[in-house]
This record gives sequence, C-alpha cells and structure tokens, in this order.
Amino acid sequence: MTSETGFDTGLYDRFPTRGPRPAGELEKLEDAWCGPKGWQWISAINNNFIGVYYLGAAMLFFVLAGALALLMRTQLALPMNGVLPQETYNQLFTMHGTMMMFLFAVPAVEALGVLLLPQMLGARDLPFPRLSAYAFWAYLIGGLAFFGSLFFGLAPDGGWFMYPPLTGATYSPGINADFWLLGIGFIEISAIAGAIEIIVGVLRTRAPGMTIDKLPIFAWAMLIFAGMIVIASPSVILATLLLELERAFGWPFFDPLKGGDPLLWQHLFWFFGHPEVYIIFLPAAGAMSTIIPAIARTELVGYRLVVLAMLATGFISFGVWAHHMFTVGMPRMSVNVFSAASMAVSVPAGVQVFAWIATLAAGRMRFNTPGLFAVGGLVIFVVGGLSGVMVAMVPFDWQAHDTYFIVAHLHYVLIGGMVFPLFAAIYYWTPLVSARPLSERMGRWIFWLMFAGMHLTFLPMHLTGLMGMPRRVYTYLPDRGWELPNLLSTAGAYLFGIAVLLWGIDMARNFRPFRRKNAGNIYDGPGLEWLPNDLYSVRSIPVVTSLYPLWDQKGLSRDVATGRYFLPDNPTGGRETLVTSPMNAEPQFLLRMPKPSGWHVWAAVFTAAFFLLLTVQAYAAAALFGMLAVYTMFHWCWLLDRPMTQPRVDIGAGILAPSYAAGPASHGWWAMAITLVVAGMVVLLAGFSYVFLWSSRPELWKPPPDDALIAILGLYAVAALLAWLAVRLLTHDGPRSPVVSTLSMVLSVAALNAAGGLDVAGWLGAGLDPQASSQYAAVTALLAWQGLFLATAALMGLYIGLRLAFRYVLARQPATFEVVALFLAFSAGQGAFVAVLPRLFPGI
Amino acid sequence: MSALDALRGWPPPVLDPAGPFAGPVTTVAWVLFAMGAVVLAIVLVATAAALFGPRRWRARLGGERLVWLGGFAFPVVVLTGLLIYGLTLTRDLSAPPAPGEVRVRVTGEMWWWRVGYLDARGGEAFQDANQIHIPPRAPVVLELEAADVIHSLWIPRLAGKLDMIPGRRNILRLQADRPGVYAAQCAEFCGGPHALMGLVVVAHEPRAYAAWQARQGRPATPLPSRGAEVFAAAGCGACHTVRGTAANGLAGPDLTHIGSRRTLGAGILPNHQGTLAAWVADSQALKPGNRMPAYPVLSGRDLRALAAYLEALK
Amino acid sequence: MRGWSWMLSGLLIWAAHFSALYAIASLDAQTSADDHTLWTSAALVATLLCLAGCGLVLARTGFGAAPALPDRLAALGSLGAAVAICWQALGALFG
Amino acid sequence: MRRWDGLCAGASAVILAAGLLAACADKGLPPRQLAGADPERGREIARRAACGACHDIPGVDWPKGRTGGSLAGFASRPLIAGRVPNQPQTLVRWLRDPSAIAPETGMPAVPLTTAEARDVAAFLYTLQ
Repeated sequence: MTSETGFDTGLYDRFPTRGPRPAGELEKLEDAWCGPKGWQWISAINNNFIGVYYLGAAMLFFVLAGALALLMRTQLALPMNGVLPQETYNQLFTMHGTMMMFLFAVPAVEALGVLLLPQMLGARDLPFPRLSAYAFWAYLIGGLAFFGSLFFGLAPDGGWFMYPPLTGATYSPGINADFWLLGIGFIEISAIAGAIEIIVGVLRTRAPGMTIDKLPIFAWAMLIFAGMIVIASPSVILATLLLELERAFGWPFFDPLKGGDPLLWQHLFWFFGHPEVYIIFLPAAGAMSTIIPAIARTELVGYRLVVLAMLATGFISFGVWAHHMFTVGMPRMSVNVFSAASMAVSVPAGVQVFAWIATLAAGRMRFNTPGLFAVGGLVIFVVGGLSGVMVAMVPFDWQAHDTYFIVAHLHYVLIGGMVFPLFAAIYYWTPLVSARPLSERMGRWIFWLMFAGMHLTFLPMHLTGLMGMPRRVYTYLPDRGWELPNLLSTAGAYLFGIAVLLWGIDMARNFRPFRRKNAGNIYDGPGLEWLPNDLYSVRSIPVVTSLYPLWDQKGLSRDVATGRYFLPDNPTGGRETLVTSPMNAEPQFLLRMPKPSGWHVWAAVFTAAFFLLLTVQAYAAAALFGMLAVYTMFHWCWLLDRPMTQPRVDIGAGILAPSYAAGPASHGWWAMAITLVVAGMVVLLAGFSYVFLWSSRPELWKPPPDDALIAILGLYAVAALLAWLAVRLLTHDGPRSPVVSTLSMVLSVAALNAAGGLDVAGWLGAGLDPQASSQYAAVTALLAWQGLFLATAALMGLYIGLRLAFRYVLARQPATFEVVALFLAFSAGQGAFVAVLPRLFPGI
Repeated sequence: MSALDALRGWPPPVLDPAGPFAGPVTTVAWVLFAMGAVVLAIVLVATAAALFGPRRWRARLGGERLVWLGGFAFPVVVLTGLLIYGLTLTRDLSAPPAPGEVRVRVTGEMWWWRVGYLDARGGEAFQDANQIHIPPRAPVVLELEAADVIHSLWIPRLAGKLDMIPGRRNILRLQADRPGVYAAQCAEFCGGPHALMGLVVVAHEPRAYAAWQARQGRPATPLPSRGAEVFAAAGCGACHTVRGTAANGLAGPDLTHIGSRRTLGAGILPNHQGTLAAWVADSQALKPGNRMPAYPVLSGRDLRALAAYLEALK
Repeated sequence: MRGWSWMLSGLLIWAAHFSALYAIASLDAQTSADDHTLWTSAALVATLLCLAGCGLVLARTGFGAAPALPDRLAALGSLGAAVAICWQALGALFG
Repeated sequence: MRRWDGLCAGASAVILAAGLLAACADKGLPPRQLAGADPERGREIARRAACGACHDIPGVDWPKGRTGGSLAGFASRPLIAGRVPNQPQTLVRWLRDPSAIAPETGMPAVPLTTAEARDVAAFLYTLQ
C-alpha cells in the first residue's frame, strides 16, 4: 500500500518494543488523566465521564418520554376517556415525539459514540474533549428546560412535526411553539458539535495501522451518522429559524396570504426528518454488527457489503423525504421518484439484516442478554421494514398515511432498529464502564417483557389504522370497533413500562461507573475497547493489523498494558493523543489536549440561558446572556494555539513526530471545514427555499435592485484574497510577518463587512420590507444569515488583533490563521451567493 | 341505515372498499400483506435455522451468498414488481377529472367542513356543512381547500386521503358504487378537537339525489315562530347563514337545511331537537375547544323553541 | 478527497441522478403540460448518462474483482446505485 | 387487630344504613314496573338518541353533557325534572314531549315511539 503521508510503515515493525519501561512513566500518565474530584466532576472533559453522563441523560429522557406515552395510552384505553384534557394530550403527544427523537434517540447514539469511539479506535480521548462536554451540558440544560415546560402548561402542542400555519402566531399565539423552535434549534447545535467531534475522531485519531478497511463497523456507522447530521440538521435549523422569524416579526415564509407556502416547512422539516430516522438507526445497526459477531464468536459476514449498505443508506435517505408528503398533492412525477427512492432505501436494510443472519449461522449464538436483544431487535425491525415497503407504495400510503398503521410502522422501525440494539449495547458494553456487569437473569426478564409488550402495543395498531383511526387524536368515539385494539395497546404499553422499570432497578443495583477497575471483557469481544484500560484509555496505542485485533493479534492486551506500543508516556507532560491520516491511519502528529476547566460549562449554561430567555421574551436578559456566552466561548478559544516549545517529540520506539500542525493536516482545520459544510448547507437550503417560494407565487415577485452587484462581488473577492494572503505572509516568516499578516486579515474582515453593507444598502434602496412579501422575507433572511457571519468575522478580527498584542502570532504556528482564513474565504463565497441569487433569479 | 351505523369498525373500512378509487388500493393492501407475510416467514425461518439448525444448514447459510441472495437479489426482484404495480396504479387513480363530473368544494375549517356544491360554470350553487351528498356510480370531483390550517379529508371506503392546504387547491376524485352512508374524518392534526372532526358522505339513488339537490338549492322557508325570533335575538345570524332570512354570517356552518343533516357537531352526534338543544346550550361540553360559544343564558322555553326551529330547517 | 470521491463514486452518481430527476420533476410541474414529453426525455437522458457512469466505475474496478476496500465500495455502490437509478427512471416515465 | 375490628364495625354500620334506606325507598315510592319494557334495549336507545348530549347517564360512555344534569340515582328521585311525580306513565309521556307536561322546560321532545320511550323509562329506573 502506498503511503498517504510519507510515513514509513516499516517503522511499525519496531513494535511491540522489548525491555522494561522507565519507572514513573505510568504515574505521570495517570497524573495527567486523573479524574475530577468532588464538585469538580462538573468540569470533567474525559470521554469516560462525559460519555456516561451523556448516555445517562439520554436514558433519563427515554424514561420521561416513555412515561408520557403511558399517560397517553391510559387516555386512549377507553373511548371518550376523560383522564387527560384535550390540551394536555396534544402537548403530551408533541412532547413524546419530540423528546424521543431529539432528546433520546439522537443523543443516546451520539453518547454511545462519545463513550466508545476513543477506546475502539485506540485513542486517548476524542479530539475536542471540551466540545463534547459543551455539547453534553448544552443538551442536558436545554432538554430539562424543554421538558419542564410541561409543568407550566407551556409545552408545545403542534405535533413534533410542527406544521404551520397551525404553529404560526395566529393559531398558536402562546410561547409554547417558541419553546419547540428555540429548544430544538439549540439542541441541534449540540448534536452538530457532537458530530464534528465524531467525524474528526474517527478519521484522525485511529490507532496506527487501522486503515480504512480495518475500521470497526461501529466506527463506520458513527462516521456516516455524523456526516448525515452535518448534512441534515441544517435543514431543521433553517426551518425553525424561518418559523420563529415569522412568529416573532411577521416575515411571511409560510403564510399564503403574502406569498408564503406551508409546504416549504414540510420540505425543510422532512429533508431533515427522514434522514433523522436513519441517523438514529445507523449507529444502532453498527452496534448490532459489532455485538452479533461477538456473541456468535465469529467475524461479521460481508463486512464490505455492510459498510456499503450503511453508506448507501446514508445517501439514499436524503432522497426520500417527500414520502411523508404523498398526500399533500405533489405532482405525480415527483411522487413517483420519491416512491422509487423509498423502495431503494430498503435494499441496504435487507443487506444488513441478512448479513446478521449469515453471521449468526456462521458462528454459534450465545443466548445471553445482549444476544437476545440483538436477535429480538432484528425480528422487530424486519416487521417495521416490511410495513415501510407497504407505505412506500403511494396508493396504499394514501390510505395508511396519518393513521395508526403509521404509528405501528414507525415504532416497529425505531424500537426494533434502535431501542433493542441500544439495550443490547447497554448490556454488552456496561462491563466496560462499570465495575459490575448487569444481571443476566433480570436481563432475560426485561427482554421478554419488552418483546411481548412491544408486540402487544404495536401489532394491534396496524389494524386500528386500517379500521380508520387517525393519529394524534386525544380521544375517539365509541362504536367504531376501536375499543379492543386500543385496550390491548394500552396493556402492552404497561408491560413495556414494567420492563423499563426492571431495567432501572438492574442499573441501580449493578451499575458502578467511574471505578478504576471495570468488569472487563466478559463477552470475549474482539474490539480494541476491550483492551485493559483506564481513564487515559489504553496504556499504549497499539499498531492494528486486523479488523478483530483481540482475536487475531496474540498477546496484544499484555503488550499494550505494559506500554510496548505507541505513546507509552506523555512526552509533553499533559493530556495527548496521536493524530493519524484519514485513510491509512499513519501517525502524523501528537495532539496536545486540554485539562478540565469550567469555561465550556459556563458557555453551555449561558447559551442555554440565552435561548431560554429568548423563548420567554425577556429580550434584554437574553442579550446579556448571549454576550456572556460569546465571552466565555471567546475565552475558551483564547486558550487554544498558545506558543509552545517542543516542536518534535518521541511518540514511542524513538519515532519522532511534530507536536503541532496547521492547515488541512490539523484537527482544528477539519472541525472548521465541517462547521462550514453545515453553514453551507443552511445557505444552500435557504437558496432552495427562496426558489421554492418563488415557484409557488411568481406573480407576486418584484424586481431586484439594479445596482452595484459588481462592486459587491469585487469586495468579496478582495476579502478572500486578503485572507489567503494573510496566511502566505505569515508562513513566509519575515521579520514583520506577524504584523503584516494580521493587518491583511483585519483588512479582509473590513472588506467583507463593506461588501455586506453594500448589499444591504442596495436592497434597502429598493424598498426591502420583510413583512411585505415572501420574496422580501426570504431576501432579508439570506442577508441576515450573511450578517451573522460578518459579525463573527469581526469577532475573529478582534481575536487575531488581540493575539498579535499578546505576541501569540508566530510564523511557525499558523493554525489559527489557517482556520480564520478558511472562515473568511467561506464567508466571502457565501456573501457572493447571497448577493447573486436574489438579483439574478427569477430574472433580470 | 343511520349515519352512526356507518362508523362501526368491522370490517375495517380500508379493507371494505365501496368504489373504484378505493377498491384497487384494497387489492394492493392484500398483495402487500401477502408479500410481507412471505418475507417475514423467510426471515424467521432463516434466523431459526441460523440459530438452531444442524451444522450443515448453518454452513450453507453462513456466507456472503446469503447476503447477496436474501439481502440484494430477492428484494430487487420483489420491489421491482411492486414498484411497477404501484406506479401503474398511481397513474390510474390520479387521472385528471373529465369535464362534466359533479364538482364539490370542500373547505376544511377548525374543526368542521364547509361544503359548497358547484354548478356547471364552477360557481357555488349552494352551501352545506359536514356532509357530502353524491350521486351513485359516477365519479365526483372534490376540490379541497383549507380556510385556516392544514386538514386532510379521508373517506376510507371511497378513496385515499388528500390534504387541504391553505393557499392551495387539491383535487380528489371518488365514486360510490352503492347508495349508502360513508364515514369520513380529518386525518391531519389541526389542533384542539382534531379528534372530533368527522363528516359523512351520503351516496343517493339517482332520483333521490336530484330531489335532494333541488331541495337543498332552495332557500329556507321557515314559518314565523318563537324559535326564529330567538335565533335572531341571540345573534346566531352573526356567524351562521340561513338563506331566505336575515341571517348571513359566514364564520360557522350554513344552517339553511340543518334539519336535514344526519349528524351534528361535524359527524359526532345524531341530529334531532334534543341534540340541537344540547349543542346550542353547551357545545363546549360535547366538543371541547370548538369555536361555538356556549349559550347558557337561553331560558328553557327559548332553547326548546330554537331547537324546534332548527330542526324544522329541512 | 480524491480517495473518498472514488470510494463513494457510485453513490455520488445516484445523488446526481436523484437531484436531476427532482429538478426535472419540479420543472415539469412548473411548466405547461405540453412540455411533459420534453421533461420525460430529459429524465431518460439523465438516466442513461448516470447508468453509463455506473458502468464506467464498474469497468474500472474490473466489475468488483479489485480487492482493496475503496475499489470494492466503488463497485458495489455503482451496482446498487444502478438499481436505484433504474427505479427512479421508471418513476419519471410513469409521471 | 384493633384496626380490623374498627373497620368491621364501620362496614356493618354502612350496610345496615343502606338496608334501612332501601327499605324506606321501597315503602315511600310506588312500584315502577313497565310491563314488557326492556331496560337493556332502553339503554341502547338512550345511547343512540344521544340523551347524553344533555345528561350524564351512568352506563352511557358518551356523550356526557352538562345542560340537563346527571341522571344518576334517577330511580329514587321523587320528581321528574323537579316538577312532576316520578311515575312510569308520566315518565314515558315526559320523554316523548316534556313541554306538554311542563311548558317552561328546556328539554325538547325526543324522537321516540311509545314503545321506545317505555324501554328508556325502564332503563332509567335501573339507575339506583
């Protein structure tokens, strides 16, 4: 295999090293990675802590949202039952769906990734530990506030899909809908932060030798998962922004009276909402593909087919969003294409299911709790997949859509595809983080109760749907024959509830996290996560030569634990991990990582407070906390890229590696690039929305300003050029380099803002009034989005200037400049798009 | 057959079609159930064999060949067939309406249905609410609109559902092969008492349809009565229209022929003096959240007179 | 980047085909009914182009014979994409 | 043990009181027999006619209106609608056209045949 980075892979032969390790090495490592004590646990940034917190919070929301479901089932047990008033029921079903999707399913699988990936990949931690801690705290605070809205009657009640105009200011005048819009927008930011972490983690922090074809299947799944979040969630962020703008300021994106279109929301929502299902399913499927081989003690049959199936799912799931809209009266050609794509997306699911069956056949299944949950999940998922094929048939969907048939379908898919695999994962991986494994005996009870409860709840719902019962009804009339299936469903729901209760008891009795010693590899799993580990993850980072290293590489555990591989110590004295190349995992540089501190926690608290105060319309306080949030983040960034002294360090066996990287080699540059992909998706979808709104009412559109488009584009080009020049000037390393290049960067920021200002001035001259029409609303939204970037650019200019004043701008450390330049160049490109699209389309 | 009899659940309406726009979908449903049962059986048998089968079977199953056959080849063949079937049917069922078909404009409102019968030129001949009368054995075109939020009209025994979206007009065709009463309801969550937003479709015998049409087209001819006075004095006319009288409100359903309707409160109650009086006095107890305020101020005598007046509006 | 594009080439072709058909279907809905044949043929042309792309990728990998993971994924992806592309084309033809 | 004794004593007292009350009721009111009327059919008719639109009726799930008040314990009421003696023949007439008996009542005539009204009356007399 040709080298990706110029690293000589022959050097791998130096491992495992021989001879004793120097004394005090291990103590130094333990010292650097020691866990927080007492109240400092809040400041923990190690994935061993954050992963457990994260998963714990997700399970808390699972239990809470499940309790809401039990209340709803109680109400529906009998016709015209009076347990819950109508308003409460409408809030409950909205909260149940929203919490299960946004506060349980996505965070739970993301937490699983945060918890397991470093260990699986042989990294000491994820590359941005504070970012994952920030994501967790933001999610926990935001989620609890969101759930708390129920107790004040302020919970949203427009359904988890929040279709306008029902959720617009006219028909939902309270702040309930704002809770949803701001809360979900906020929680998506946290999901994106986690996704960035996971992408960079999987691509750049793998153990040396773990080439892309030896990437554990779970890591593949998490990589695709994170990529999908990056592409999909901008859509819901944009949608919530637009609806909130319409609610707060009357910008008519969805109001048909002023040229808006309610269907725009549906397109944006489902462009996120359908991939969301696979976002939830893929990591769980990855866990299944990890657990089933381990339980059957054999390799996964068709590893490559499964990888391709997951990739294909990731792609095709973006082409099926409109199958949630078969009944809105779309043109037939669109309907047909979406129907075909919906059928296509079921093929990869079939590949995975049969790969699992083949693996079970190739090995010998052990009927322990993880195994039971895995096989049970498989069966349930197949039923859900089959009803999915049914509703992909458009004429059948016309009947089944928005009935209990769909409720049955989606719960089969999500419970079989995600909840059962998650429970399998919890039972399988608990010994990794807990001093005691969970109880096998109780596990079996829990499995069978859950399996029976699941079918008893949802199997009758297929029939209830065919009998004509629509979804989202707080009650139903007697005499329709719906009593019996509903009563059965309620009984099943309670059975499921008992299973979850038993699981809670099992957790309380046996879960003992954060101990120095864990229960170990009791299921004989083959992955690196089962190497002896501690808070610093593995003692030394192994060279991986197999997809199943613990099965195939004899003596690996012993050699790793005695420090005979990469990075047996911490050469810079702090927390570090190895950054490797994305395809072949060749060592590139040593990444120094931060120690615990409170800034990211405060940043999370202030961001949450900002959004919460915005929701309750305390604008002055919101502005204050917004500024505090910006300040804490600013301070957090201030700790990055400090001058350092050891340019090259020994990463084991005398192999020297740089301890610094800038540009595309560095992890920070990747994080910025991914963030910009998110931003790019938002603006791309905003462009789509703009064109969509035009197509719905072209006759209402007014001509754009005929003005200085050339000047705007010229200024943006200058800005991009100056940003590029700043990096070149710095790395040129002349005596005045820091000053000149900082100046160039600041000028670039100025040019950006000038261009933006010119753009806005042109539109204002043409009478831009965002409340007047959907055209003006869309243009204003585009300009405002660009304005957000220009303001951030200004902050970055300030940041660079301050760094110059503190003499942090060094020619041999251009990482910050590279990142800022990337951002400025993107902003210039985005500005050009924002200037050009509304001026040249729909026509000059 | 009474209106409420049409609401009974068995056989499931989706599997008990009564017209050519629903029948083929039922056939699809049965085909899909058969497909699902076969595939599920295959998966279960394969899983059982993989778990418990003799070594020889498991050796045959435990390779990539199974993944290719079961996970790729088999689904591709089955799904190709299904797709073509579905596409053909979609085309047949969504054929554009022919000229001369009866047109009815149904507007979804929170939480009832405004039903306008269109004449040959597309103008509204007369208005009714919460029930749709159609001639039998002839395709009918429903123009679906929404006045406030998104609703969805679903008459399971006659056709699939189609959404009513503010600012748009969707076309739903349906046909009843037999005279009868068909239950329908709103299928898209529209807030508040969405659960109680039903309606009935009444398919007549041909001659009965013409008679019904003639009667509905006429304005009301109520005799002067105490009920009419109460109706006027209580301000009912601010929201409701009774053609032929001074009442011309547009916010609520047209009451010109309310006495002839089968149900009250958008498909939830039988319609007679008793329920009319109950509805007027306290509709919030019967359909919480609906837009009609309760009228507890009417005296017993006035309430009874009003109910009698409304029932007489046949 | 090149490595990833190659590995995902089949799926990227699928994405291109889907986007093309979505755009064509939208244009078809936006223009007069007389142009329907035009748009159907456009969908057909896009389909043939994409299928040719899938064929090229498959040929370059020796129809899946190449053992390296990126090549295998490119080949398998093209195969799967070809199926989905054909189905989507059917959808457009029935439009 | 003492708690149990107390409970037993309380229960006996309740049973005794209920028995006395029942005896009084038996004595105080004339028998309410409607020959050939079927209370079960009456319940079904009452449900179909949606008497519940105004009355909360035990045994009828829905609707449960508030306008006309609850009919729980109707059998032991001395008066119909607080106006006329609660006797079977009066009740049947009342159900078919209340205003003929009490012109100021708000209860409209319910569309029932005499036989249906008898069944409904029989049903109402099962509401102890």
